[in-house]
Amino acid sequence: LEEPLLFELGTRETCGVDLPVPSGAASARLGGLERDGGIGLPGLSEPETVRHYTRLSRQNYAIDLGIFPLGSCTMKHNPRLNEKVARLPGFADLHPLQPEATIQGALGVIAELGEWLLRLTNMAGVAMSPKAGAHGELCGILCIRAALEARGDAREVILVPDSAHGTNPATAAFANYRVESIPGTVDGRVDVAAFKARLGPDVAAVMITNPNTCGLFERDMKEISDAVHAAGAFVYCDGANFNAIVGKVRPGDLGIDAMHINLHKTFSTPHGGGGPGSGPVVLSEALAPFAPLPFVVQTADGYRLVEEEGAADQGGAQAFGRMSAFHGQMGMFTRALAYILSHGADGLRQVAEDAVLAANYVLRSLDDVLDAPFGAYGPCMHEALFSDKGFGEGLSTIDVAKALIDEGFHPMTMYFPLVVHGAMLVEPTECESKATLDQFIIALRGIAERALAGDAQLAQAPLYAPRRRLDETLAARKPRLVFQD
Amino acid sequence: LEEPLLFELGTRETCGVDLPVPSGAASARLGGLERDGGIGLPGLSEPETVRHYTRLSRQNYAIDLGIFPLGSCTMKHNPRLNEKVARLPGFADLHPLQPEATIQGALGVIAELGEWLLRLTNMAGVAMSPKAGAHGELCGILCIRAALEARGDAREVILVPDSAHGTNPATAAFANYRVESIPGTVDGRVDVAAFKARLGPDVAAVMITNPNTCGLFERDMKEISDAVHAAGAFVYCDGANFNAIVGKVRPGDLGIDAMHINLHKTFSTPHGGGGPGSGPVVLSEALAPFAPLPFVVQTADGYRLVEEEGAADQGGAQAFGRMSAFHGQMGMFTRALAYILSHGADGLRQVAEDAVLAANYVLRSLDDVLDAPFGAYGPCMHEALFSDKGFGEGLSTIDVAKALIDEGFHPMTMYFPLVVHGAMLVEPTECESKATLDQFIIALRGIAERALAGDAQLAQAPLYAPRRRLDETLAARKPRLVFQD
Amino acid sequence: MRYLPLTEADRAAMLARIGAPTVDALFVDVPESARLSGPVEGLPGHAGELAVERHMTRLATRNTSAGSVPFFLGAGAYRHHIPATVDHLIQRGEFLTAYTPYQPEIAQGTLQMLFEFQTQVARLLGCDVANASMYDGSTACWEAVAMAARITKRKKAILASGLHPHYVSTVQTMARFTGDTLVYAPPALTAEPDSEALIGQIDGETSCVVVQYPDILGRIGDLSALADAAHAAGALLVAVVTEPVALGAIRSPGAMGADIVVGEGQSLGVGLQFGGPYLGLFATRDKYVRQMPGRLAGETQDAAGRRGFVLTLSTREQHIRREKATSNICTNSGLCALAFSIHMTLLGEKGLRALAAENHRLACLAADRLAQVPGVRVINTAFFNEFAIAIDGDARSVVRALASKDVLAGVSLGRLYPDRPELAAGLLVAVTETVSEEDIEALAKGLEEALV
Amino acid sequence: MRYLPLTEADRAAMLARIGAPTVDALFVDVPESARLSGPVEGLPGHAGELAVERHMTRLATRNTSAGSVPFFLGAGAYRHHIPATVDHLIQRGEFLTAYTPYQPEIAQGTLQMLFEFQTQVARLLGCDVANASMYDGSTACWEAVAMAARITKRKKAILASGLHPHYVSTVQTMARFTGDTLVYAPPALTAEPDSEALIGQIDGETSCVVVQYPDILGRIGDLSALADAAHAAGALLVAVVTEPVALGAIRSPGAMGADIVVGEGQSLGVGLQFGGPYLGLFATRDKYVRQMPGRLAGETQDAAGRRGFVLTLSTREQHIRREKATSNICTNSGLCALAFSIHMTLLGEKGLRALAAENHRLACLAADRLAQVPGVRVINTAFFNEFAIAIDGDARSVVRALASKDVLAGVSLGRLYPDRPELAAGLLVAVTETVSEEDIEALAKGLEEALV
Repeated sequence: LEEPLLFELGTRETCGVDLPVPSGAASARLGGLERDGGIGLPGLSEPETVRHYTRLSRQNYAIDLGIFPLGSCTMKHNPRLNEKVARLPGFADLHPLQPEATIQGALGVIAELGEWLLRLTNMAGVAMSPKAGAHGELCGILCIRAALEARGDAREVILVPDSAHGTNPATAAFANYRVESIPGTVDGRVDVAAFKARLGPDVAAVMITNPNTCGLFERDMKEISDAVHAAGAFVYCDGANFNAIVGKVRPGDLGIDAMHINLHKTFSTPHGGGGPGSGPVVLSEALAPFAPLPFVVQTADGYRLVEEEGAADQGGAQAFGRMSAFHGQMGMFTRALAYILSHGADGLRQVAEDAVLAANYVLRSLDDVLDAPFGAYGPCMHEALFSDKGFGEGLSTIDVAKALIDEGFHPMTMYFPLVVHGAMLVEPTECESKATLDQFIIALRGIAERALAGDAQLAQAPLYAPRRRLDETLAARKPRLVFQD
Repeated sequence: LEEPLLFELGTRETCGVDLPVPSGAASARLGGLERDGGIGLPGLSEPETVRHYTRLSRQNYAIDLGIFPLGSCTMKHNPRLNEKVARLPGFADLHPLQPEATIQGALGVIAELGEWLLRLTNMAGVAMSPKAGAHGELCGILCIRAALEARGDAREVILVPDSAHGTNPATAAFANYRVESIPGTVDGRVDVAAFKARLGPDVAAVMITNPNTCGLFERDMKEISDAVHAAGAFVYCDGANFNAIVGKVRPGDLGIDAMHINLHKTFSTPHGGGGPGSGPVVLSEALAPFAPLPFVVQTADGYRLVEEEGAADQGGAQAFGRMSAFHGQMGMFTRALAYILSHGADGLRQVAEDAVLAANYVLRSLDDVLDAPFGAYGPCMHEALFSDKGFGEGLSTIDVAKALIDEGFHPMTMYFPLVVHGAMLVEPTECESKATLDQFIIALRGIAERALAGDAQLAQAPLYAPRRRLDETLAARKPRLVFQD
Repeated sequence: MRYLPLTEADRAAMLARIGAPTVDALFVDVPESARLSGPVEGLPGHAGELAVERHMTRLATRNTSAGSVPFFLGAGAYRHHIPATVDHLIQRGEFLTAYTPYQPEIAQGTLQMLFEFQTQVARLLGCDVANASMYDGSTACWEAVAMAARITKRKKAILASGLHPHYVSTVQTMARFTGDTLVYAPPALTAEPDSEALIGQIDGETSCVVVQYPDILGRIGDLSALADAAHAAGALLVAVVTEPVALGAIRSPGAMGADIVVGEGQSLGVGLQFGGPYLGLFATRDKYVRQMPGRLAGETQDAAGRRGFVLTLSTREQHIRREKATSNICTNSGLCALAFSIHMTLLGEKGLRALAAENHRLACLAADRLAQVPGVRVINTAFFNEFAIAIDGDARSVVRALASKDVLAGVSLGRLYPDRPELAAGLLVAVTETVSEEDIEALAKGLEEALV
Repeated sequence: MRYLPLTEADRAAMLARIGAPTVDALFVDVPESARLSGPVEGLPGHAGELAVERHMTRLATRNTSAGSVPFFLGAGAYRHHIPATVDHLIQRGEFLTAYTPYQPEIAQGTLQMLFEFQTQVARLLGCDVANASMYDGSTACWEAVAMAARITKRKKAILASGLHPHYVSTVQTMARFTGDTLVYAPPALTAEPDSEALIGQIDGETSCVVVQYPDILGRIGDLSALADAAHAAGALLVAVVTEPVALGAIRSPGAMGADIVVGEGQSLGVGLQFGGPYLGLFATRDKYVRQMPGRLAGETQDAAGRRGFVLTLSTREQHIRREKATSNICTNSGLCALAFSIHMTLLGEKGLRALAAENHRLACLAADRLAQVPGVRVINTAFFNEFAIAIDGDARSVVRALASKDVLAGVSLGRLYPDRPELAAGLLVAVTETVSEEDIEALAKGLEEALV
């Protein structure tokens, strides 16, 4: 059954809540700005509401239904324990501006999670307030800018490898830096020589993703870091792929100055159809003093929340300002902390090992039928990269992806990283059983063989999904972004 | 995707919980009965468990997905507020044998719900402990037996109309009564004359469902009750259909002596795929003293739970015993009370009115294409009864039912009541919007027309469900009730 | 009214189609005198969520929840940690708001789950088959006695003294009306169950012997001799398990020869719930399956040859057999069965064994600690996670005194056997994995103070 | 490790297929010196659910939850009653555990919901279009200023004194690095907003005027004149709504001429959450849609001609445009948007208006009651559900004093403007439908005692 739009179902007279009927006689003090006319917001009774959204939900694929092997997105199991603790009234029903004496446990969560992030990364400071990965990137870059300004050093350029996430250059540009792209090497890594050659007094930072977006560990990270530091610049690491190394490698040991951590990737907070995320940033000694407001400090009297700029006594003297109105994604902190405590140091290490094991298993189970651009250069980390090389006439990565839908699986990431033509990036994560991996491998193998054989039927996929292929061009050419009665 | 059985997925080594590893060295005090050998219980990791049951769930139809018009089952909206309050630790995490001082609120819930049931039925007493409708029937019949025994009056027969639920005669038989069936009249009611004629000193009680299983109100209820009482017997009313009259008619005003109330029907506690239910029984003055243990009384010091037989000071002197180990379905009480408080006396009355309105709307929208055996005799109550009269060769009620599945709806009740050949009993409840009713009517009308026209394709339905028709004969002939490795 | 979708305009349009002037006209069959002209008097009107939630929360806070204090109650209801996943999954609308799977084509989720549940229960209890659940352990016990009577065509049941007194009372209720004879005496405060006495009572009239394992005092005895004796006399052995977690540590009743094993499944997945809804487990031998009460899910095939599940053997049930049914039961405890099955799936054999071992470890710890309290004597030599102690004084008062100090010390035998003064010193102490060592210390200290 | 399905046997089989001797061999690209040989030291090992839940619960109980006391905090985060249905539905795995809908064929649930959300937000704010949400109100505000700069190609933004100081601070952070100039001064404790002063500041360099409605002191002013003045100078009017429930009672910013309306959507569906995750609302005119940041769901057709929804206009976004994107934003607040949309659907227009009326009624009641407290002066003549009072004394200390008596009295201006002693007497009092008349009395009494 097709589910109509809310605006086709509801009426302005229907209401799914019981509220006192407004008495028109009340002498309102609204400054004469009473709203008149209709707002155009239909209501549904409670049973209709439950049904509308339950039915809608069933048109979604989700990690609860099957493997979600989106490379670089790290779709892992979302434990319900975390949902439960996040809903404890003592966390969920707290106002961000309550007096400190009434929020000691909440500040404790922030402090405890921050401590774990520092230990796991071997860094000196952490900014907890960024609200997502890209926000964390911005936070890191702003710390770098603040640190450079503090020493009176105006630099204008940020170097980014061509395999980077789009957020990296976008962030650098938003922070008013000029972005220069550095090409990679044949084995899928950054070109150390090219980087070194470009370093100079105008370079503020380099932004590197490690493990990188080709699913490979940047072997020469330390060498690059040393060179960057020697040139007076800073190293920003995109931590999107931290899941591959958590508990195995500490970024601080590689000379990183700033790295955001997507709590919704490595630490299992749910993706929720696109957010909310959470992107705390760990910082080196050099950058830590510039971390944004607010932050939590521990004193003899308990936790304090430092909110004021220039609060020198609390270490906030050099804070570069505020990233957002309040203290960050508390709801994600409680979930991430519960996840971290559940795994412990040993379990987190096992997470990384199993994630890497699963990716290599996929890589080596399919590299005979699918081109693996960097497969010859050794193991991958948490994701296996393939390409559409050798596919029959007119077939490309998208056709494989859509055919996977018909097999009951969510497709892998398509056409990313950009450095590989027709890229297919498979990230199984540590949460899939061998049986599931084997099913997925068999399905993908079958589709790959059809693609190589030029089976034109693939271009029709998906046939068994709630929708056939959707016309994205039409959507963009004549945007219909809201419902018109 | 087909979902394998748990026993095909799991292994004995896998575990979805983290528990201390048992130290074999512990000096067990198990009386030498340590379990050895395998139990045969496979485990799944937590992500696999979530997926197994999430996928399984999606093979079910449910009230959250659409109309569930099972006549006499009263499938109504299950508010999530009720689920929330039932899970408050102050209710859900209480042991039934805690000291009274620590459970005053819980006893208060039982007392408050009981008070509502008494007021809504105008009865004198209520037994809260029965665990489902049929259990409540048994409780009522046992009260009747106890009352008769108390006056030294051994009677052996219970009269039951032929349209009754199977639980009625089964209950009477379980309580060691002889069951005599009384045929109905042409307009779908009990035959008052036949009843009166059969009354005599051997008749302990009559069991009548009102509104009855044909969806009709027993007009002559009061007359029957008076005659039964005059003959020294009692009137048991099956309250399965109380939803049709709640807030409109009080059974106590009709001379009823005992009636169970299915909290999972009238008061919206979820059916959960077949239970748990809850079946409190309201009782007349004559039967109230015989209500089973335990029960709650209010004293100056708060609520007391009377658990002891012969506790004369607390009114338990004549209690007939215990129906089950503890105090009843507390989890259902909290839900039902939240539902009742949400509706209030005015809302409950509206419930009955809307339920009856919806059923008559269905009846009058379809009685031109479907035979309505009692349609000519006036309005129905909460459910509309049709039959398969006039269907083409080889087609019957089941084919209409299965065809509804292909239209995206749950079928109505089939072949019940038994007094109507090929019965189809549609109970829409008060929870469906007019738009949903109209969709359902259009679908059923279309199928009815095909059935009348003898469309043999109907016998193939369902085609678009998770399964085609299942072979029930095979299942019963060679029962496979557990998985064999 | 947030749960009612019809608008006034809808109602008018519907009445027009029906051809009725008012909704009240649809109630024409109700005699005028019995038709209320307005809402039932003296009752409040409808209320918003906020108000209802406040009211219910106020009532909830007047209770002492088990998790908020040191807690040692058992006696047929045990507090175990339930993984959050269980509650999440049972709340999915497709499980929660489905009905009995009468239309199997669109109820495979419930049916497959019940088939899996039946298998888990049968294996746990050591039987061939299990049903899709009963109301609770006590009513399952009642049904087992009735079933034994049907099979043996005899009317005398012997109830072991170690059977939960509320179960005894429930069976007595049934017997009072069906005419079965029950042989029963309350237990004595001894370390050993009374198997030998029971064996002596078995005769040619006996339909069954009903024995609890572990029993009400937490005692564990080998059932094999009892089973042999019963079988020799043509009677059945009915075993009752009120703590299924125990079967992760000790032998199953089925393996020791029980013919029917019933149980209370609340320990896994369901929680304390102030006594209900609970989960009746019911398992037996293959040969008795057609005498078994309750719903059954069975495997079969669909028209396309695919495996599928249906409710089966309903020829035993009331909706077909009416007064000749095996039981009047019409409801199972479906959602509780789902919770049990999910919890059991998460545990698996490995987890169940570890859970049982942890319960036993803590119970041993507690028994040893309490044995050091002056005035306390531990009765049991063998136990799983619950044992009885005898104290110098009235245990019922001591429980109340400790409750006022926020320690829920256990279940006094005075509460369970109010008319048996010789048991007044007895206290049942249950110790599960949710009990911490600090809790044990708090109980010991509390008893020390109370027994001075 | 309950979240990890691989068994040791699985791992061995997988290594064999890979042809690696050990898992560690897969980390060969990590320099030996950086590879840890075991778990990170000094950190605890894995823990069961029970232990984790106990730890988290212990932390939670060290907080005073808003619902447990009389509660009057607002200042950009409002406590409203959220129907239980909302939380149930957002926890469905299909919503909770889905990713960004990059594969629209199997993500129509999320996409249709976002399309509905966009429509609801646009209509509520009085705009043509809205996006699929931003991080929160403050970052949406930052993005609005940046967007105005892109549209007008000017670099000076005028921030009204009534803009939430944390929003100001967030915009200042952005400006510090992008080089935008900001004109801003904190508010005075007066009844009227400073629209006229703002109009005087607009010039040919001005990209936008940013005004909050209702403002930080709860004041409500007509935005029409401001819009006209901005437009006359070629500048945009950006309106900020931190309490969307207000728009059930007062006119929308869009209707008064605002070009971009941003807001904090937390009031509906999301809850207090100690400040996050929240929900940034972002709406504008059709003509600016290609300059709008953030994700957008749009209607289209599938290959079979059926209506469907996709993410669209992604040519604005970073994954296509990289350094030329309209924003670096890559995440929306999808689940919060869902919660908002469900709550709004339950309310509908009728419920939203009733909710707003109830808020205003209680706020008027509170203002009148507090006005009777000696030493209290109510600042506002017009307000919705929040108003400012000035007290004889330091409001920050009074708030702390009342908190110690379990009354959470509001947000002191001393907390929001620590370096502005002239505002130290100010206290913001928010009154929603969750406040009872007893709560208002408790606040009044508390202030009476504190101000003696």
